Amino acid sequence: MKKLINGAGSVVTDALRGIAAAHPGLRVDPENRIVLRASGPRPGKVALVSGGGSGHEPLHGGFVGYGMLDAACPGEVFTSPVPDQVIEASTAAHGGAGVLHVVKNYTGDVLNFRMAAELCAEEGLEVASVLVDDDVAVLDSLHTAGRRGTGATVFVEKIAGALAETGAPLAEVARVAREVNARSRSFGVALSACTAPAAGKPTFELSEAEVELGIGIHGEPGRSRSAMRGARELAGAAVEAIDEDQPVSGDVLVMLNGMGGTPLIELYVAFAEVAGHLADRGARVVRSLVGNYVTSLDMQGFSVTVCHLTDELTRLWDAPVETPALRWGR
Amino acid sequence: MKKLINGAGSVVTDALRGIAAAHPGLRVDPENRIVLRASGPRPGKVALVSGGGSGHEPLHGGFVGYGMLDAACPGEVFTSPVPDQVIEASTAAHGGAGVLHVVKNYTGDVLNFRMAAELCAEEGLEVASVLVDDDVAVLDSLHTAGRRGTGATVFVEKIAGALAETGAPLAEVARVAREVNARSRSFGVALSACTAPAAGKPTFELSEAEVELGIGIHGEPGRSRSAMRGARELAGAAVEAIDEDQPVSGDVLVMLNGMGGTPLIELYVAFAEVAGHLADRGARVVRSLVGNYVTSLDMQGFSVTVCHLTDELTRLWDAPVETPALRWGR
Amino acid sequence: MDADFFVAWIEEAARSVRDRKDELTRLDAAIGDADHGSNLDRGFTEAVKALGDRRPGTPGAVLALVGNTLIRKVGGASGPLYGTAFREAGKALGEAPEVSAGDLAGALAAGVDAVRRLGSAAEGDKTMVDALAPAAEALAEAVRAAPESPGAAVAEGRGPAGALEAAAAAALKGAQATIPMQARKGRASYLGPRSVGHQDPGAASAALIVRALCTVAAR
Amino acid sequence: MDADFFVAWIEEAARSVRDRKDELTRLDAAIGDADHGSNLDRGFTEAVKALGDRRPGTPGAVLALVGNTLIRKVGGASGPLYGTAFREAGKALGEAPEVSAGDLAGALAAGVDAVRRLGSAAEGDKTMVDALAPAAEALAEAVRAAPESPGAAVAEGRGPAGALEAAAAAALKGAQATIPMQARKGRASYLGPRSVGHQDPGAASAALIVRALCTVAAR
Ligand SMILES: Nc1ncnc2c1ncn2[C@@H]1O[C@H](COP(=O)(O)OP(=O)(O)O)[C@@H](O)[C@H]1O
Ligand SMILES: Nc1ncnc2c1ncn2[C@@H]1O[C@H](COP(=O)(O)OP(=O)(O)O)[C@@H](O)[C@H]1O
Ligand SMILES: [Mg+2]
Ligand SMILES: [Mg+2]
Ligand SMILES: [Mg+2]
Ligand SMILES: [Mg+2]
Repeated sequence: MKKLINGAGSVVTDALRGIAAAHPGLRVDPENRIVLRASGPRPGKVALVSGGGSGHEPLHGGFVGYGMLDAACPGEVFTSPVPDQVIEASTAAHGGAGVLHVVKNYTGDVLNFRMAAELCAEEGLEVASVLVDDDVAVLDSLHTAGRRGTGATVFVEKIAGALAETGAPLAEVARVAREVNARSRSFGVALSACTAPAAGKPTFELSEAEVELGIGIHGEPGRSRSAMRGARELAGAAVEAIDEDQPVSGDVLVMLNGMGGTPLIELYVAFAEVAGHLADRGARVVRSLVGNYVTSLDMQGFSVTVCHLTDELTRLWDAPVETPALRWGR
Repeated sequence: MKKLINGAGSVVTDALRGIAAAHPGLRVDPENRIVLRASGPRPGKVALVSGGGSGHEPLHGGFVGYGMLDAACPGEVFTSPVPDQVIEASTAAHGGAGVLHVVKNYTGDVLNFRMAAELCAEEGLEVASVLVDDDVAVLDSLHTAGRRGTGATVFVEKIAGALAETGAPLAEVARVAREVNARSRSFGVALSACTAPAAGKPTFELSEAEVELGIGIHGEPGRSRSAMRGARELAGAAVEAIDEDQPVSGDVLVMLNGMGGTPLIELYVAFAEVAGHLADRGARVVRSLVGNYVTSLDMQGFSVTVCHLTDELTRLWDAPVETPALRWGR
Repeated sequence: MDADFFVAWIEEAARSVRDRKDELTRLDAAIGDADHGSNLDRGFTEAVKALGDRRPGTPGAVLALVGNTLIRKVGGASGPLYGTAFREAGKALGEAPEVSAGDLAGALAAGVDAVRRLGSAAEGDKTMVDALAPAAEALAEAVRAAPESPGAAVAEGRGPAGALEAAAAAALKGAQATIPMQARKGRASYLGPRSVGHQDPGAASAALIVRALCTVAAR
Repeated sequence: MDADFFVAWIEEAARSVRDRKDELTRLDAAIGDADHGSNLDRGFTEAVKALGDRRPGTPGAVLALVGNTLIRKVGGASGPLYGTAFREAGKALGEAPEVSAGDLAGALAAGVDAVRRLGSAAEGDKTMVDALAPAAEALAEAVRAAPESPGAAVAEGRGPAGALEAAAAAALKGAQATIPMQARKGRASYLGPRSVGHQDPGAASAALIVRALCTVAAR
């Protein structure tokens, strides 16, 4: 697997230089590995800070900007950031109204953000955390680390970001973030594994006749392997898994997310099928995203995230946003 | 190579259903295979119509909307649309002020659009055409079909679309479209070939140690094969080829385009290098796009497009646009 | 040769293109974009359908319908080129209900000329012209050598079937002669010297189509 | 054992992790995300550098610096877990310039407890705890069996080096015992039953780190 990089060791820093060069609306600190709004913190506004391993671009740096995140801290590829980054980002983004950490539920992210939050608190910074854990492929039981956070992260960051922009207090922003997470479910399917630059070869092997169902976003194998099928059947498997966990109904926001190596034409094919399966179950797709939003390096495949909307959530979803990866209304 | 499709025969129609489901701002006619603005033609506005083979998504359907195209007609995968589609699209998009066909310079596109234009003219529709031919990998001589149209198509459609939105007459819109093309140059590099659904296997074979330099967007091999190198060197090869053809200088708009199978983190790495090479040559990147805009199915690789800006072009680039793939200012 | 003969030709061409679809696509993958087989298969399938639906009554009308269908259904470079060739060939046949080998030779020449004009391609450019032009010449030559006397000529192998055999052989030879050429037209021209060593897919399909004519005449 | 001994331990651990980096990554690729080797290599390399720069004077200060460095440089799950383990172990050693095998046993136990608390992991969950806990117990046991009389104990193979050998063996056994387990913590837990049949990468690295302690003591 060839990679368009200068070397496995510098990929995160090199990409940060590219992000800095491409987006004048961002202030990138490659040294400390944080991405901030160029406009600086807005006094009185709750600051949203997120982060996680790299390799999921545009998550999270691509969601920094008006109406969404105030700062992102990218770790090494697939490795959660260290507490220093989170503290640095929180301090730099803080506008005097507290900081919301949006944390995807992985042991590493949880521990590093927790440590950072404790140290922030010691410094007198008010921090709340919301845990994103939307992946129905993982059984949510005492026998696991709990569900993974995947696609719903985009919804949480967008919707909570919109509320923060209105000047809402930290508790309110955290409340809506948790509500989005509670109303969202995801499921992913891989047609091929991804290759981490440092590993140099795919994390698992899949034949031409197989797919992995219930994959995460770190190249880990899924819950089960199954025969390769058409887009309609694979989309059906994803919708069914989501529906079994949280029956789909009413107005929904849907993301058909590419894992990084699947071309847009195929994502549209899959989205048509997802929309069809949802309609069959009586849900109405009223808002949607189709594209690469929470990727897993060069993995081929897709994930589906369904969020059950309320009037408030729809309104906040529609509010203006201006980030590299999501932009409307300004 | 697995594909997330229902079958090679239905991929274009299936994708069009997905586009229709995802974008309420578009009106998709899957029967006639045309994509229009849902708002309908605007009286007195020049209509921009483009099209070409499918497999390059978001090109062209993803660029239909306010400030850019009025209609797109996608052909089969890598196959130019038929004249009927172009006529249908032109007629439906026509707002009484004439139609501009934006045509990428490929024999098939040229012939089919020409036939359509002739038939439109017979029906009394005023049509002008602009040919996009920005790819410096192809020698522009009598011994070729001329240069291919690639990345500059996005710039032409955006900038001419912005001018059309102001109510400018057809001749003016065509003039600025030709100017953008004349000021733009592209060069592409493939790390892997793509696989057309109907062909079922890659159009060429590349070992882990090789890259193709000067590739087009249809899976055709490039001008030459060379040893795999780092992002810095590959970006350097692209910038050098462009610079040799049209020396880079002044304020430039740059697109670092992914070919469909390369993850965003790598595109940012490459963009940092392109920006560096351009700076070394005294050019200043004042506007940019990094992402998948003119793809070649699942090909891994990138292309660089450089446009030498004028004040007028910068102003038109910055003007509001609201399409699935490009959106700002509204 | 009447309308039925021409319908039979197109049906045979469609069969042959379908049989060789993957090979045509493979040739196109090497120096183009891997769609020539599906393009022509789609086009000829639609043409056969259109002929079945509309059953035109003259050779000229058959070819006109085929040409229009190819233009309306194929796309790419080959759609307009083949489509125009059939349309112009049909025009050359006028409205006669029966045509001679000489008429056919004239029609083929008209078709080739149309491709040359539309594609600005000359022989040696590594395109379908390299198969079509020699086929048209061979046919004209054979017809000149054995003027219309069906019985005798056919017996000597120089009637329509014999003449068409010569045309088919010339087309095949022309198609194979594209292998060492460097392309100057179409997508393959982007490859420059790297286009050398591969047969042009359009020339290969042209040879199939001319061969189909001969197969039907020999029945 | 003084500060130099502990610095030597970390240097040896860093060497060992670097040597086995690819293997650790391979284990993590099977049931995780293929970064454990690079994570620990980065962390221990930085720890060695920090020790070289700051040269802390007591065993406790050495371990505290190592722990802080791991937390500041590794990320992922293993950064905070190993980092906290070293910090807590360092705290347990206090400010003494020299520590006994008994002190070390207490420190290791404190480190393991910290991992258990932070990760809410118990033995059998298929984590580093499955290597660390038996190592801590074996060390405590060996120290209890041969109370502090350096000369004699070392001769019998039950002094620091002997006790540490027992700990290293227990860690390795514990790591290997994770193979048949189904993971209940960390990334591997997402795989459910599919996590069975693979060694936990964190348990494997824990065994390396304990082994390094023994290697240095045996010098
Ligand atoms: N300018 C031209 N003149 C004549 N024939 C051409 C020309 N350009 C292309 N062709 C023919 O068309 C063939 C390719 O057809 P096809 O693959 O269906 O279209 P496309 O190149 O658009 O994918 C070529 O092999 C060649 O024979
Ligand atoms: N909750 C936990 N308690 C104890 N150890 C854990 C826990 N979660 C993970 N680990 C350990 O961490 C190791 C993985 O470390 P590493 O790969 O560096 O981090 P990540 O899983 O974030 O990629 C696992 O093999 C396991 O031993
Ligand atoms: Mg990790
Ligand atoms: Mg084509
Ligand atoms: Mg072709
Ligand atoms: Mg890991």
